Amino acid sequence: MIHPVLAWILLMLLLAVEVLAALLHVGWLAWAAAPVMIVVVALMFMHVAQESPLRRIFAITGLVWIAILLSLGSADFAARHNYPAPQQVIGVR
Amino acid sequence: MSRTSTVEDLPPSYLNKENTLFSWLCSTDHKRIALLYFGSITAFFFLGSAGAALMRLNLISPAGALVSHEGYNRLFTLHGVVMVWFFLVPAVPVTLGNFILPLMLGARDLAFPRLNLLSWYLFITGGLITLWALFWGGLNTGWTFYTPLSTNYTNGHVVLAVVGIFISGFSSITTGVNFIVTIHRLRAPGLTWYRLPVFAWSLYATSVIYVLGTPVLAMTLILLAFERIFHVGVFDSRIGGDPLLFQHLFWFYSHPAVYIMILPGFGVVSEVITAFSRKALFGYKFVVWASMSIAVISFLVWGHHMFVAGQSIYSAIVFSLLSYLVAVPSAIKVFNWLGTLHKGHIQFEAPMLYALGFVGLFTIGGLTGLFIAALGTDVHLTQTYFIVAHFHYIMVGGMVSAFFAGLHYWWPKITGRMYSDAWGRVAAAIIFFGFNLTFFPQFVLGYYGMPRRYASYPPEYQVWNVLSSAGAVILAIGYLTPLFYLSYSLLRGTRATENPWEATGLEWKTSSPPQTENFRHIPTVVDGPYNYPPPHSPAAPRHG
Amino acid sequence: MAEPRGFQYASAAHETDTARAGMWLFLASEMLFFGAIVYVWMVLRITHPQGVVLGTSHTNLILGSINTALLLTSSFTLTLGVMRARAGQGAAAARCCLLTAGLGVGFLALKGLEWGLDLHEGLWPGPGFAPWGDDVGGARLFMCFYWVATALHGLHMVIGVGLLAWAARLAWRGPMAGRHVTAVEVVGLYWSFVDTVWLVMYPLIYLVARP
Amino acid sequence: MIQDLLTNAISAITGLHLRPASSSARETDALLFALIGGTILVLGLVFGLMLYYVVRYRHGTKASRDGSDAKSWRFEISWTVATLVVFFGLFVWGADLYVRLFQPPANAIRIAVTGKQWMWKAEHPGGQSEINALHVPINQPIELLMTSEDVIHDFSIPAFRIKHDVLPGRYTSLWFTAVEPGTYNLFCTQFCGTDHSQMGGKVVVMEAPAFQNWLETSRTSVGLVAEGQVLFTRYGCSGCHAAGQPGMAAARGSLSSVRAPPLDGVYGHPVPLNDGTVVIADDQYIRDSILMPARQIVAGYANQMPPFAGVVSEGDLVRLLAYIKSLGANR
Repeated sequence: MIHPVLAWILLMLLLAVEVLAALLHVGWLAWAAAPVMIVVVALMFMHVAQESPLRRIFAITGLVWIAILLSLGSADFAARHNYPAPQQVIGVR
Repeated sequence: MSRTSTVEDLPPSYLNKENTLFSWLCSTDHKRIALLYFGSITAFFFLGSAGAALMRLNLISPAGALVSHEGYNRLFTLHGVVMVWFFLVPAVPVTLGNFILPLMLGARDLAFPRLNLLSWYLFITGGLITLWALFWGGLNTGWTFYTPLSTNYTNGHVVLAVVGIFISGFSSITTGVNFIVTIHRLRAPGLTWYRLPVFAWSLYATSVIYVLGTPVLAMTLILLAFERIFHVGVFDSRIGGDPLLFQHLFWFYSHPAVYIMILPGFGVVSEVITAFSRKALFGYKFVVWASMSIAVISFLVWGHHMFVAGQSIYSAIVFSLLSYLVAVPSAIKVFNWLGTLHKGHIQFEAPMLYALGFVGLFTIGGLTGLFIAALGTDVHLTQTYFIVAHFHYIMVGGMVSAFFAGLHYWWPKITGRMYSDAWGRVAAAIIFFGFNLTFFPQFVLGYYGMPRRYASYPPEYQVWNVLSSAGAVILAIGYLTPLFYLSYSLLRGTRATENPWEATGLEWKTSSPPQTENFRHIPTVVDGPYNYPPPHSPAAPRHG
Repeated sequence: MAEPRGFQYASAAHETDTARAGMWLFLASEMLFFGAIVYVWMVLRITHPQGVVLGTSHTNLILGSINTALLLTSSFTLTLGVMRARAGQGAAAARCCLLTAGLGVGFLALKGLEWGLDLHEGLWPGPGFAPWGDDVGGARLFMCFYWVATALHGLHMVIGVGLLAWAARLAWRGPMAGRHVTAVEVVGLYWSFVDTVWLVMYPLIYLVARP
Repeated sequence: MIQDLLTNAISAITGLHLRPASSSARETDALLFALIGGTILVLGLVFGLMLYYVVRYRHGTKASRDGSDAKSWRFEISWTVATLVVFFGLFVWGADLYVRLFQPPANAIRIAVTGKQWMWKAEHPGGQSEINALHVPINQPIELLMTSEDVIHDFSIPAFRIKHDVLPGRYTSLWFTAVEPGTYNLFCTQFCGTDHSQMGGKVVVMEAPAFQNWLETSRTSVGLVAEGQVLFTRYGCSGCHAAGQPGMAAARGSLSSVRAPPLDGVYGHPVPLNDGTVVIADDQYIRDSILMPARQIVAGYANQMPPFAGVVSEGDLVRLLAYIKSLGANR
């Protein structure tokens, strides 16, 4: 097991990468760094690798269900075109 | 054994261990918590039924015989909110499940007994808050809370009701976590997965939906309350938000919630049919995996509530296809129950009659589901009484029948007393008849286009409405009957033996009612469920 | 072997294991809770791409990034606490818990400051909304998302700080056997989870759509 | 009353009021009847087997139970596959219909429909507008472009077997070709608040010449009446006074729950007052009743209506009068 200090240093580096990516408009890098950070936290701080299979299944199930929600749920909005109708607009200058 | 013996004469059990109010309200014993739940959901059931009765009374006349439009809107909102969130969703798991599951597993309690007690307090707190909102000022949004009606155009206490539902949602989550962990961690020695009774499997499947669906509802309700309080939010079409987003989020929970309501029913009926056919469940593994696949696929079909709501037609097509997929496991179950009856030794005690009624009514409910899963016909039938009839066949004809089947089946175990089987059979028959008379006409009304949630209607719909209302009277009598003979049984019923039905399952291997620790010694399981031996001699009565 | 507290368990190890399993399952539930708000963001990104860009451009990247660093550090200190607890060093574990809680309070304080600046800048989506550009409506929707997401994450942090205080008290007082370790471990799981939630929110709020 | 009930019964049981009246309705019905047929078959099978088994294998009968624990997976696979195949067929059939319901033909006439609590407004391409009614020619594709001014509504015509939600902030559409002349119910089928069940009207399908005639005649006077009806809802009159639905008003009139006199067929007719006199409901009477309702109370009602003097402008009063006048023919 890697010492948590190394994990912390790695996370700080990744955070720097993320911020730089956003400032330099490298969108995909900001996208890519976040999952890596989450994996690092999960492995190093939450000890997912050492957990019993049961608890890993619980965690993975949560992710799978989020995938269902995001994919099936956003498919509608991606595949639909709304024809906006005029209506009263509130509070905009 | 005398019929008039009092609690003090009984052998020690969870019922007579300590009998102060405090000892009940602070008990972490799953059996006592189950009884707390029994009391609360019975109250909610009769409250919701009273709302339904008033609605049916109002609809006798086309102009509305009883209440104003606003009054009617409040009635059906009350009926829907109370029945869905405070009766159907918790009903079987928190009562029968809470009581029976640890017994079935050969466990002394659930994994987290204090969490279990907390879940009851959350439930009852949420319930009371919502009731307050429903009665104090009233609520007229329907149980679905569609935006923007609920956020900007109603003057009911939406936020308060939402808070109540949110809190009781926590109760669902904690119950689900408790059940799943218990089934994983607290099975008796030798009780492998494929030796688990189907009821335990179905509670597992239900809990999956509790745990993974309810949080999405919670977030949806928060977003709804935000928009209602601050008059701006993500569903607000005036700034480009989309009311359909609310519907997506809402049905992501609320469609699987339908399976929360029916899955435990599948489990109960599998237990009862095997016990009274004296035969192993036909296709046990198929029934088990049908339950589990329903738990998963039920999360993939929510869009079928929105076929005419303005979602993309591509999504609608995908959701229609997936909806047909979820119907397959349900069909498998019906066939397997029939297979179980085949070459059994069938007896007709009250639980069996309720279970057979369940199979019939659920089949009708399921088949009419095909009408509205088909896109072309859904366009005509959705939002009409056809929908109302369809889901009542599943929820009331199916689920409530299953609840009664389980209640009668495990009543001797829970209370230690027998009830009048003859009265049980009479009530089952009345309920079956009354139910069909109430809801079958609504299929016809739906086909003729009568919209749901109408306080008044064109006169050509009157005949079928009157028929339906007449059925409701019979149904009400059917539901009140058990209240009487079961109460009588509580006070004066004959003592139940350890296993009055000679059924398999660990819950029958301890005293009736069980002691606080459930078992004197944790049993070891050596064979699969429903291992019924051939009856001793063809005509011998099994008990009495 | 230590006796379990609940009579339904065979051993203390059985009980600890079960508690961890329960926490993981609860976290799966929490994932879906925050998954729903991520879904809202995704829909806004699809339906109002310019509005989301406009909204993101007004968020406070500096404070957000400092907060992310604070939170990552707090997860790290709590991991040290769990190691101490497992090694039987109750007082050290309690100190780690308190340090973590302190970092959490720091996060919340900065978040409060950020909210104050946001309000001052007119980022509340109601009347008086300040940002101006393409698709102001979309920017207001994004800000609805922003306030709900950060408030709910903040609420989880507040609960987490409370749990840390509880775990620290147990660790401080008790002989480090049985449930005290469990408490620190289970709270540690929760805290790191809230941390990962922020790791999702942070890019969604501050980075991905930054012009 | 009894006679009414009987007439209604015959109509209700036979479903005469709901013969398919559009081109797509017949297709929808075909699928529906196929589904009903299949349902009856399966129900017959399930109930039949259940009854047969419980009788034949009831406890104590001598029927053979040999081989009851035979392998089951063959059965399982075969009925799973069979249901899958049938379901897939139904899906394709239903989806085909649905997709065509979303593709209006190019020559469709476009009518704009606006829903608001609790009324429908339709505007024809020639500028004719109507409230809670929709006149359309026969055998001509019609496309409705619909939007809502407040909450979600749903425009539903059961005789055409179609409906679609009407949303605020965007347009949705619905199309049909009516094939049977007649008058059909129009409903709002998405719950929209207090008077949801009153938010309906009639769809009138006319032969082409009659429709042309209707277009000509309704170009003029409809404006004031339509605006009056909007005001009738906006000022809250519709909350208590039934209007515009003669059947409903008649049904309401016989009941004690009515809070205010219905206004259908009032204009130009005698009105009994609770002081025993009878007046003719002319312009002056209607005007006075709006501005100072307490002065003349209709027999059998208590005065609960607030005075509208100073609330309703003169221009609005003219429009309200025009609308109430138009109801005079509804007796």
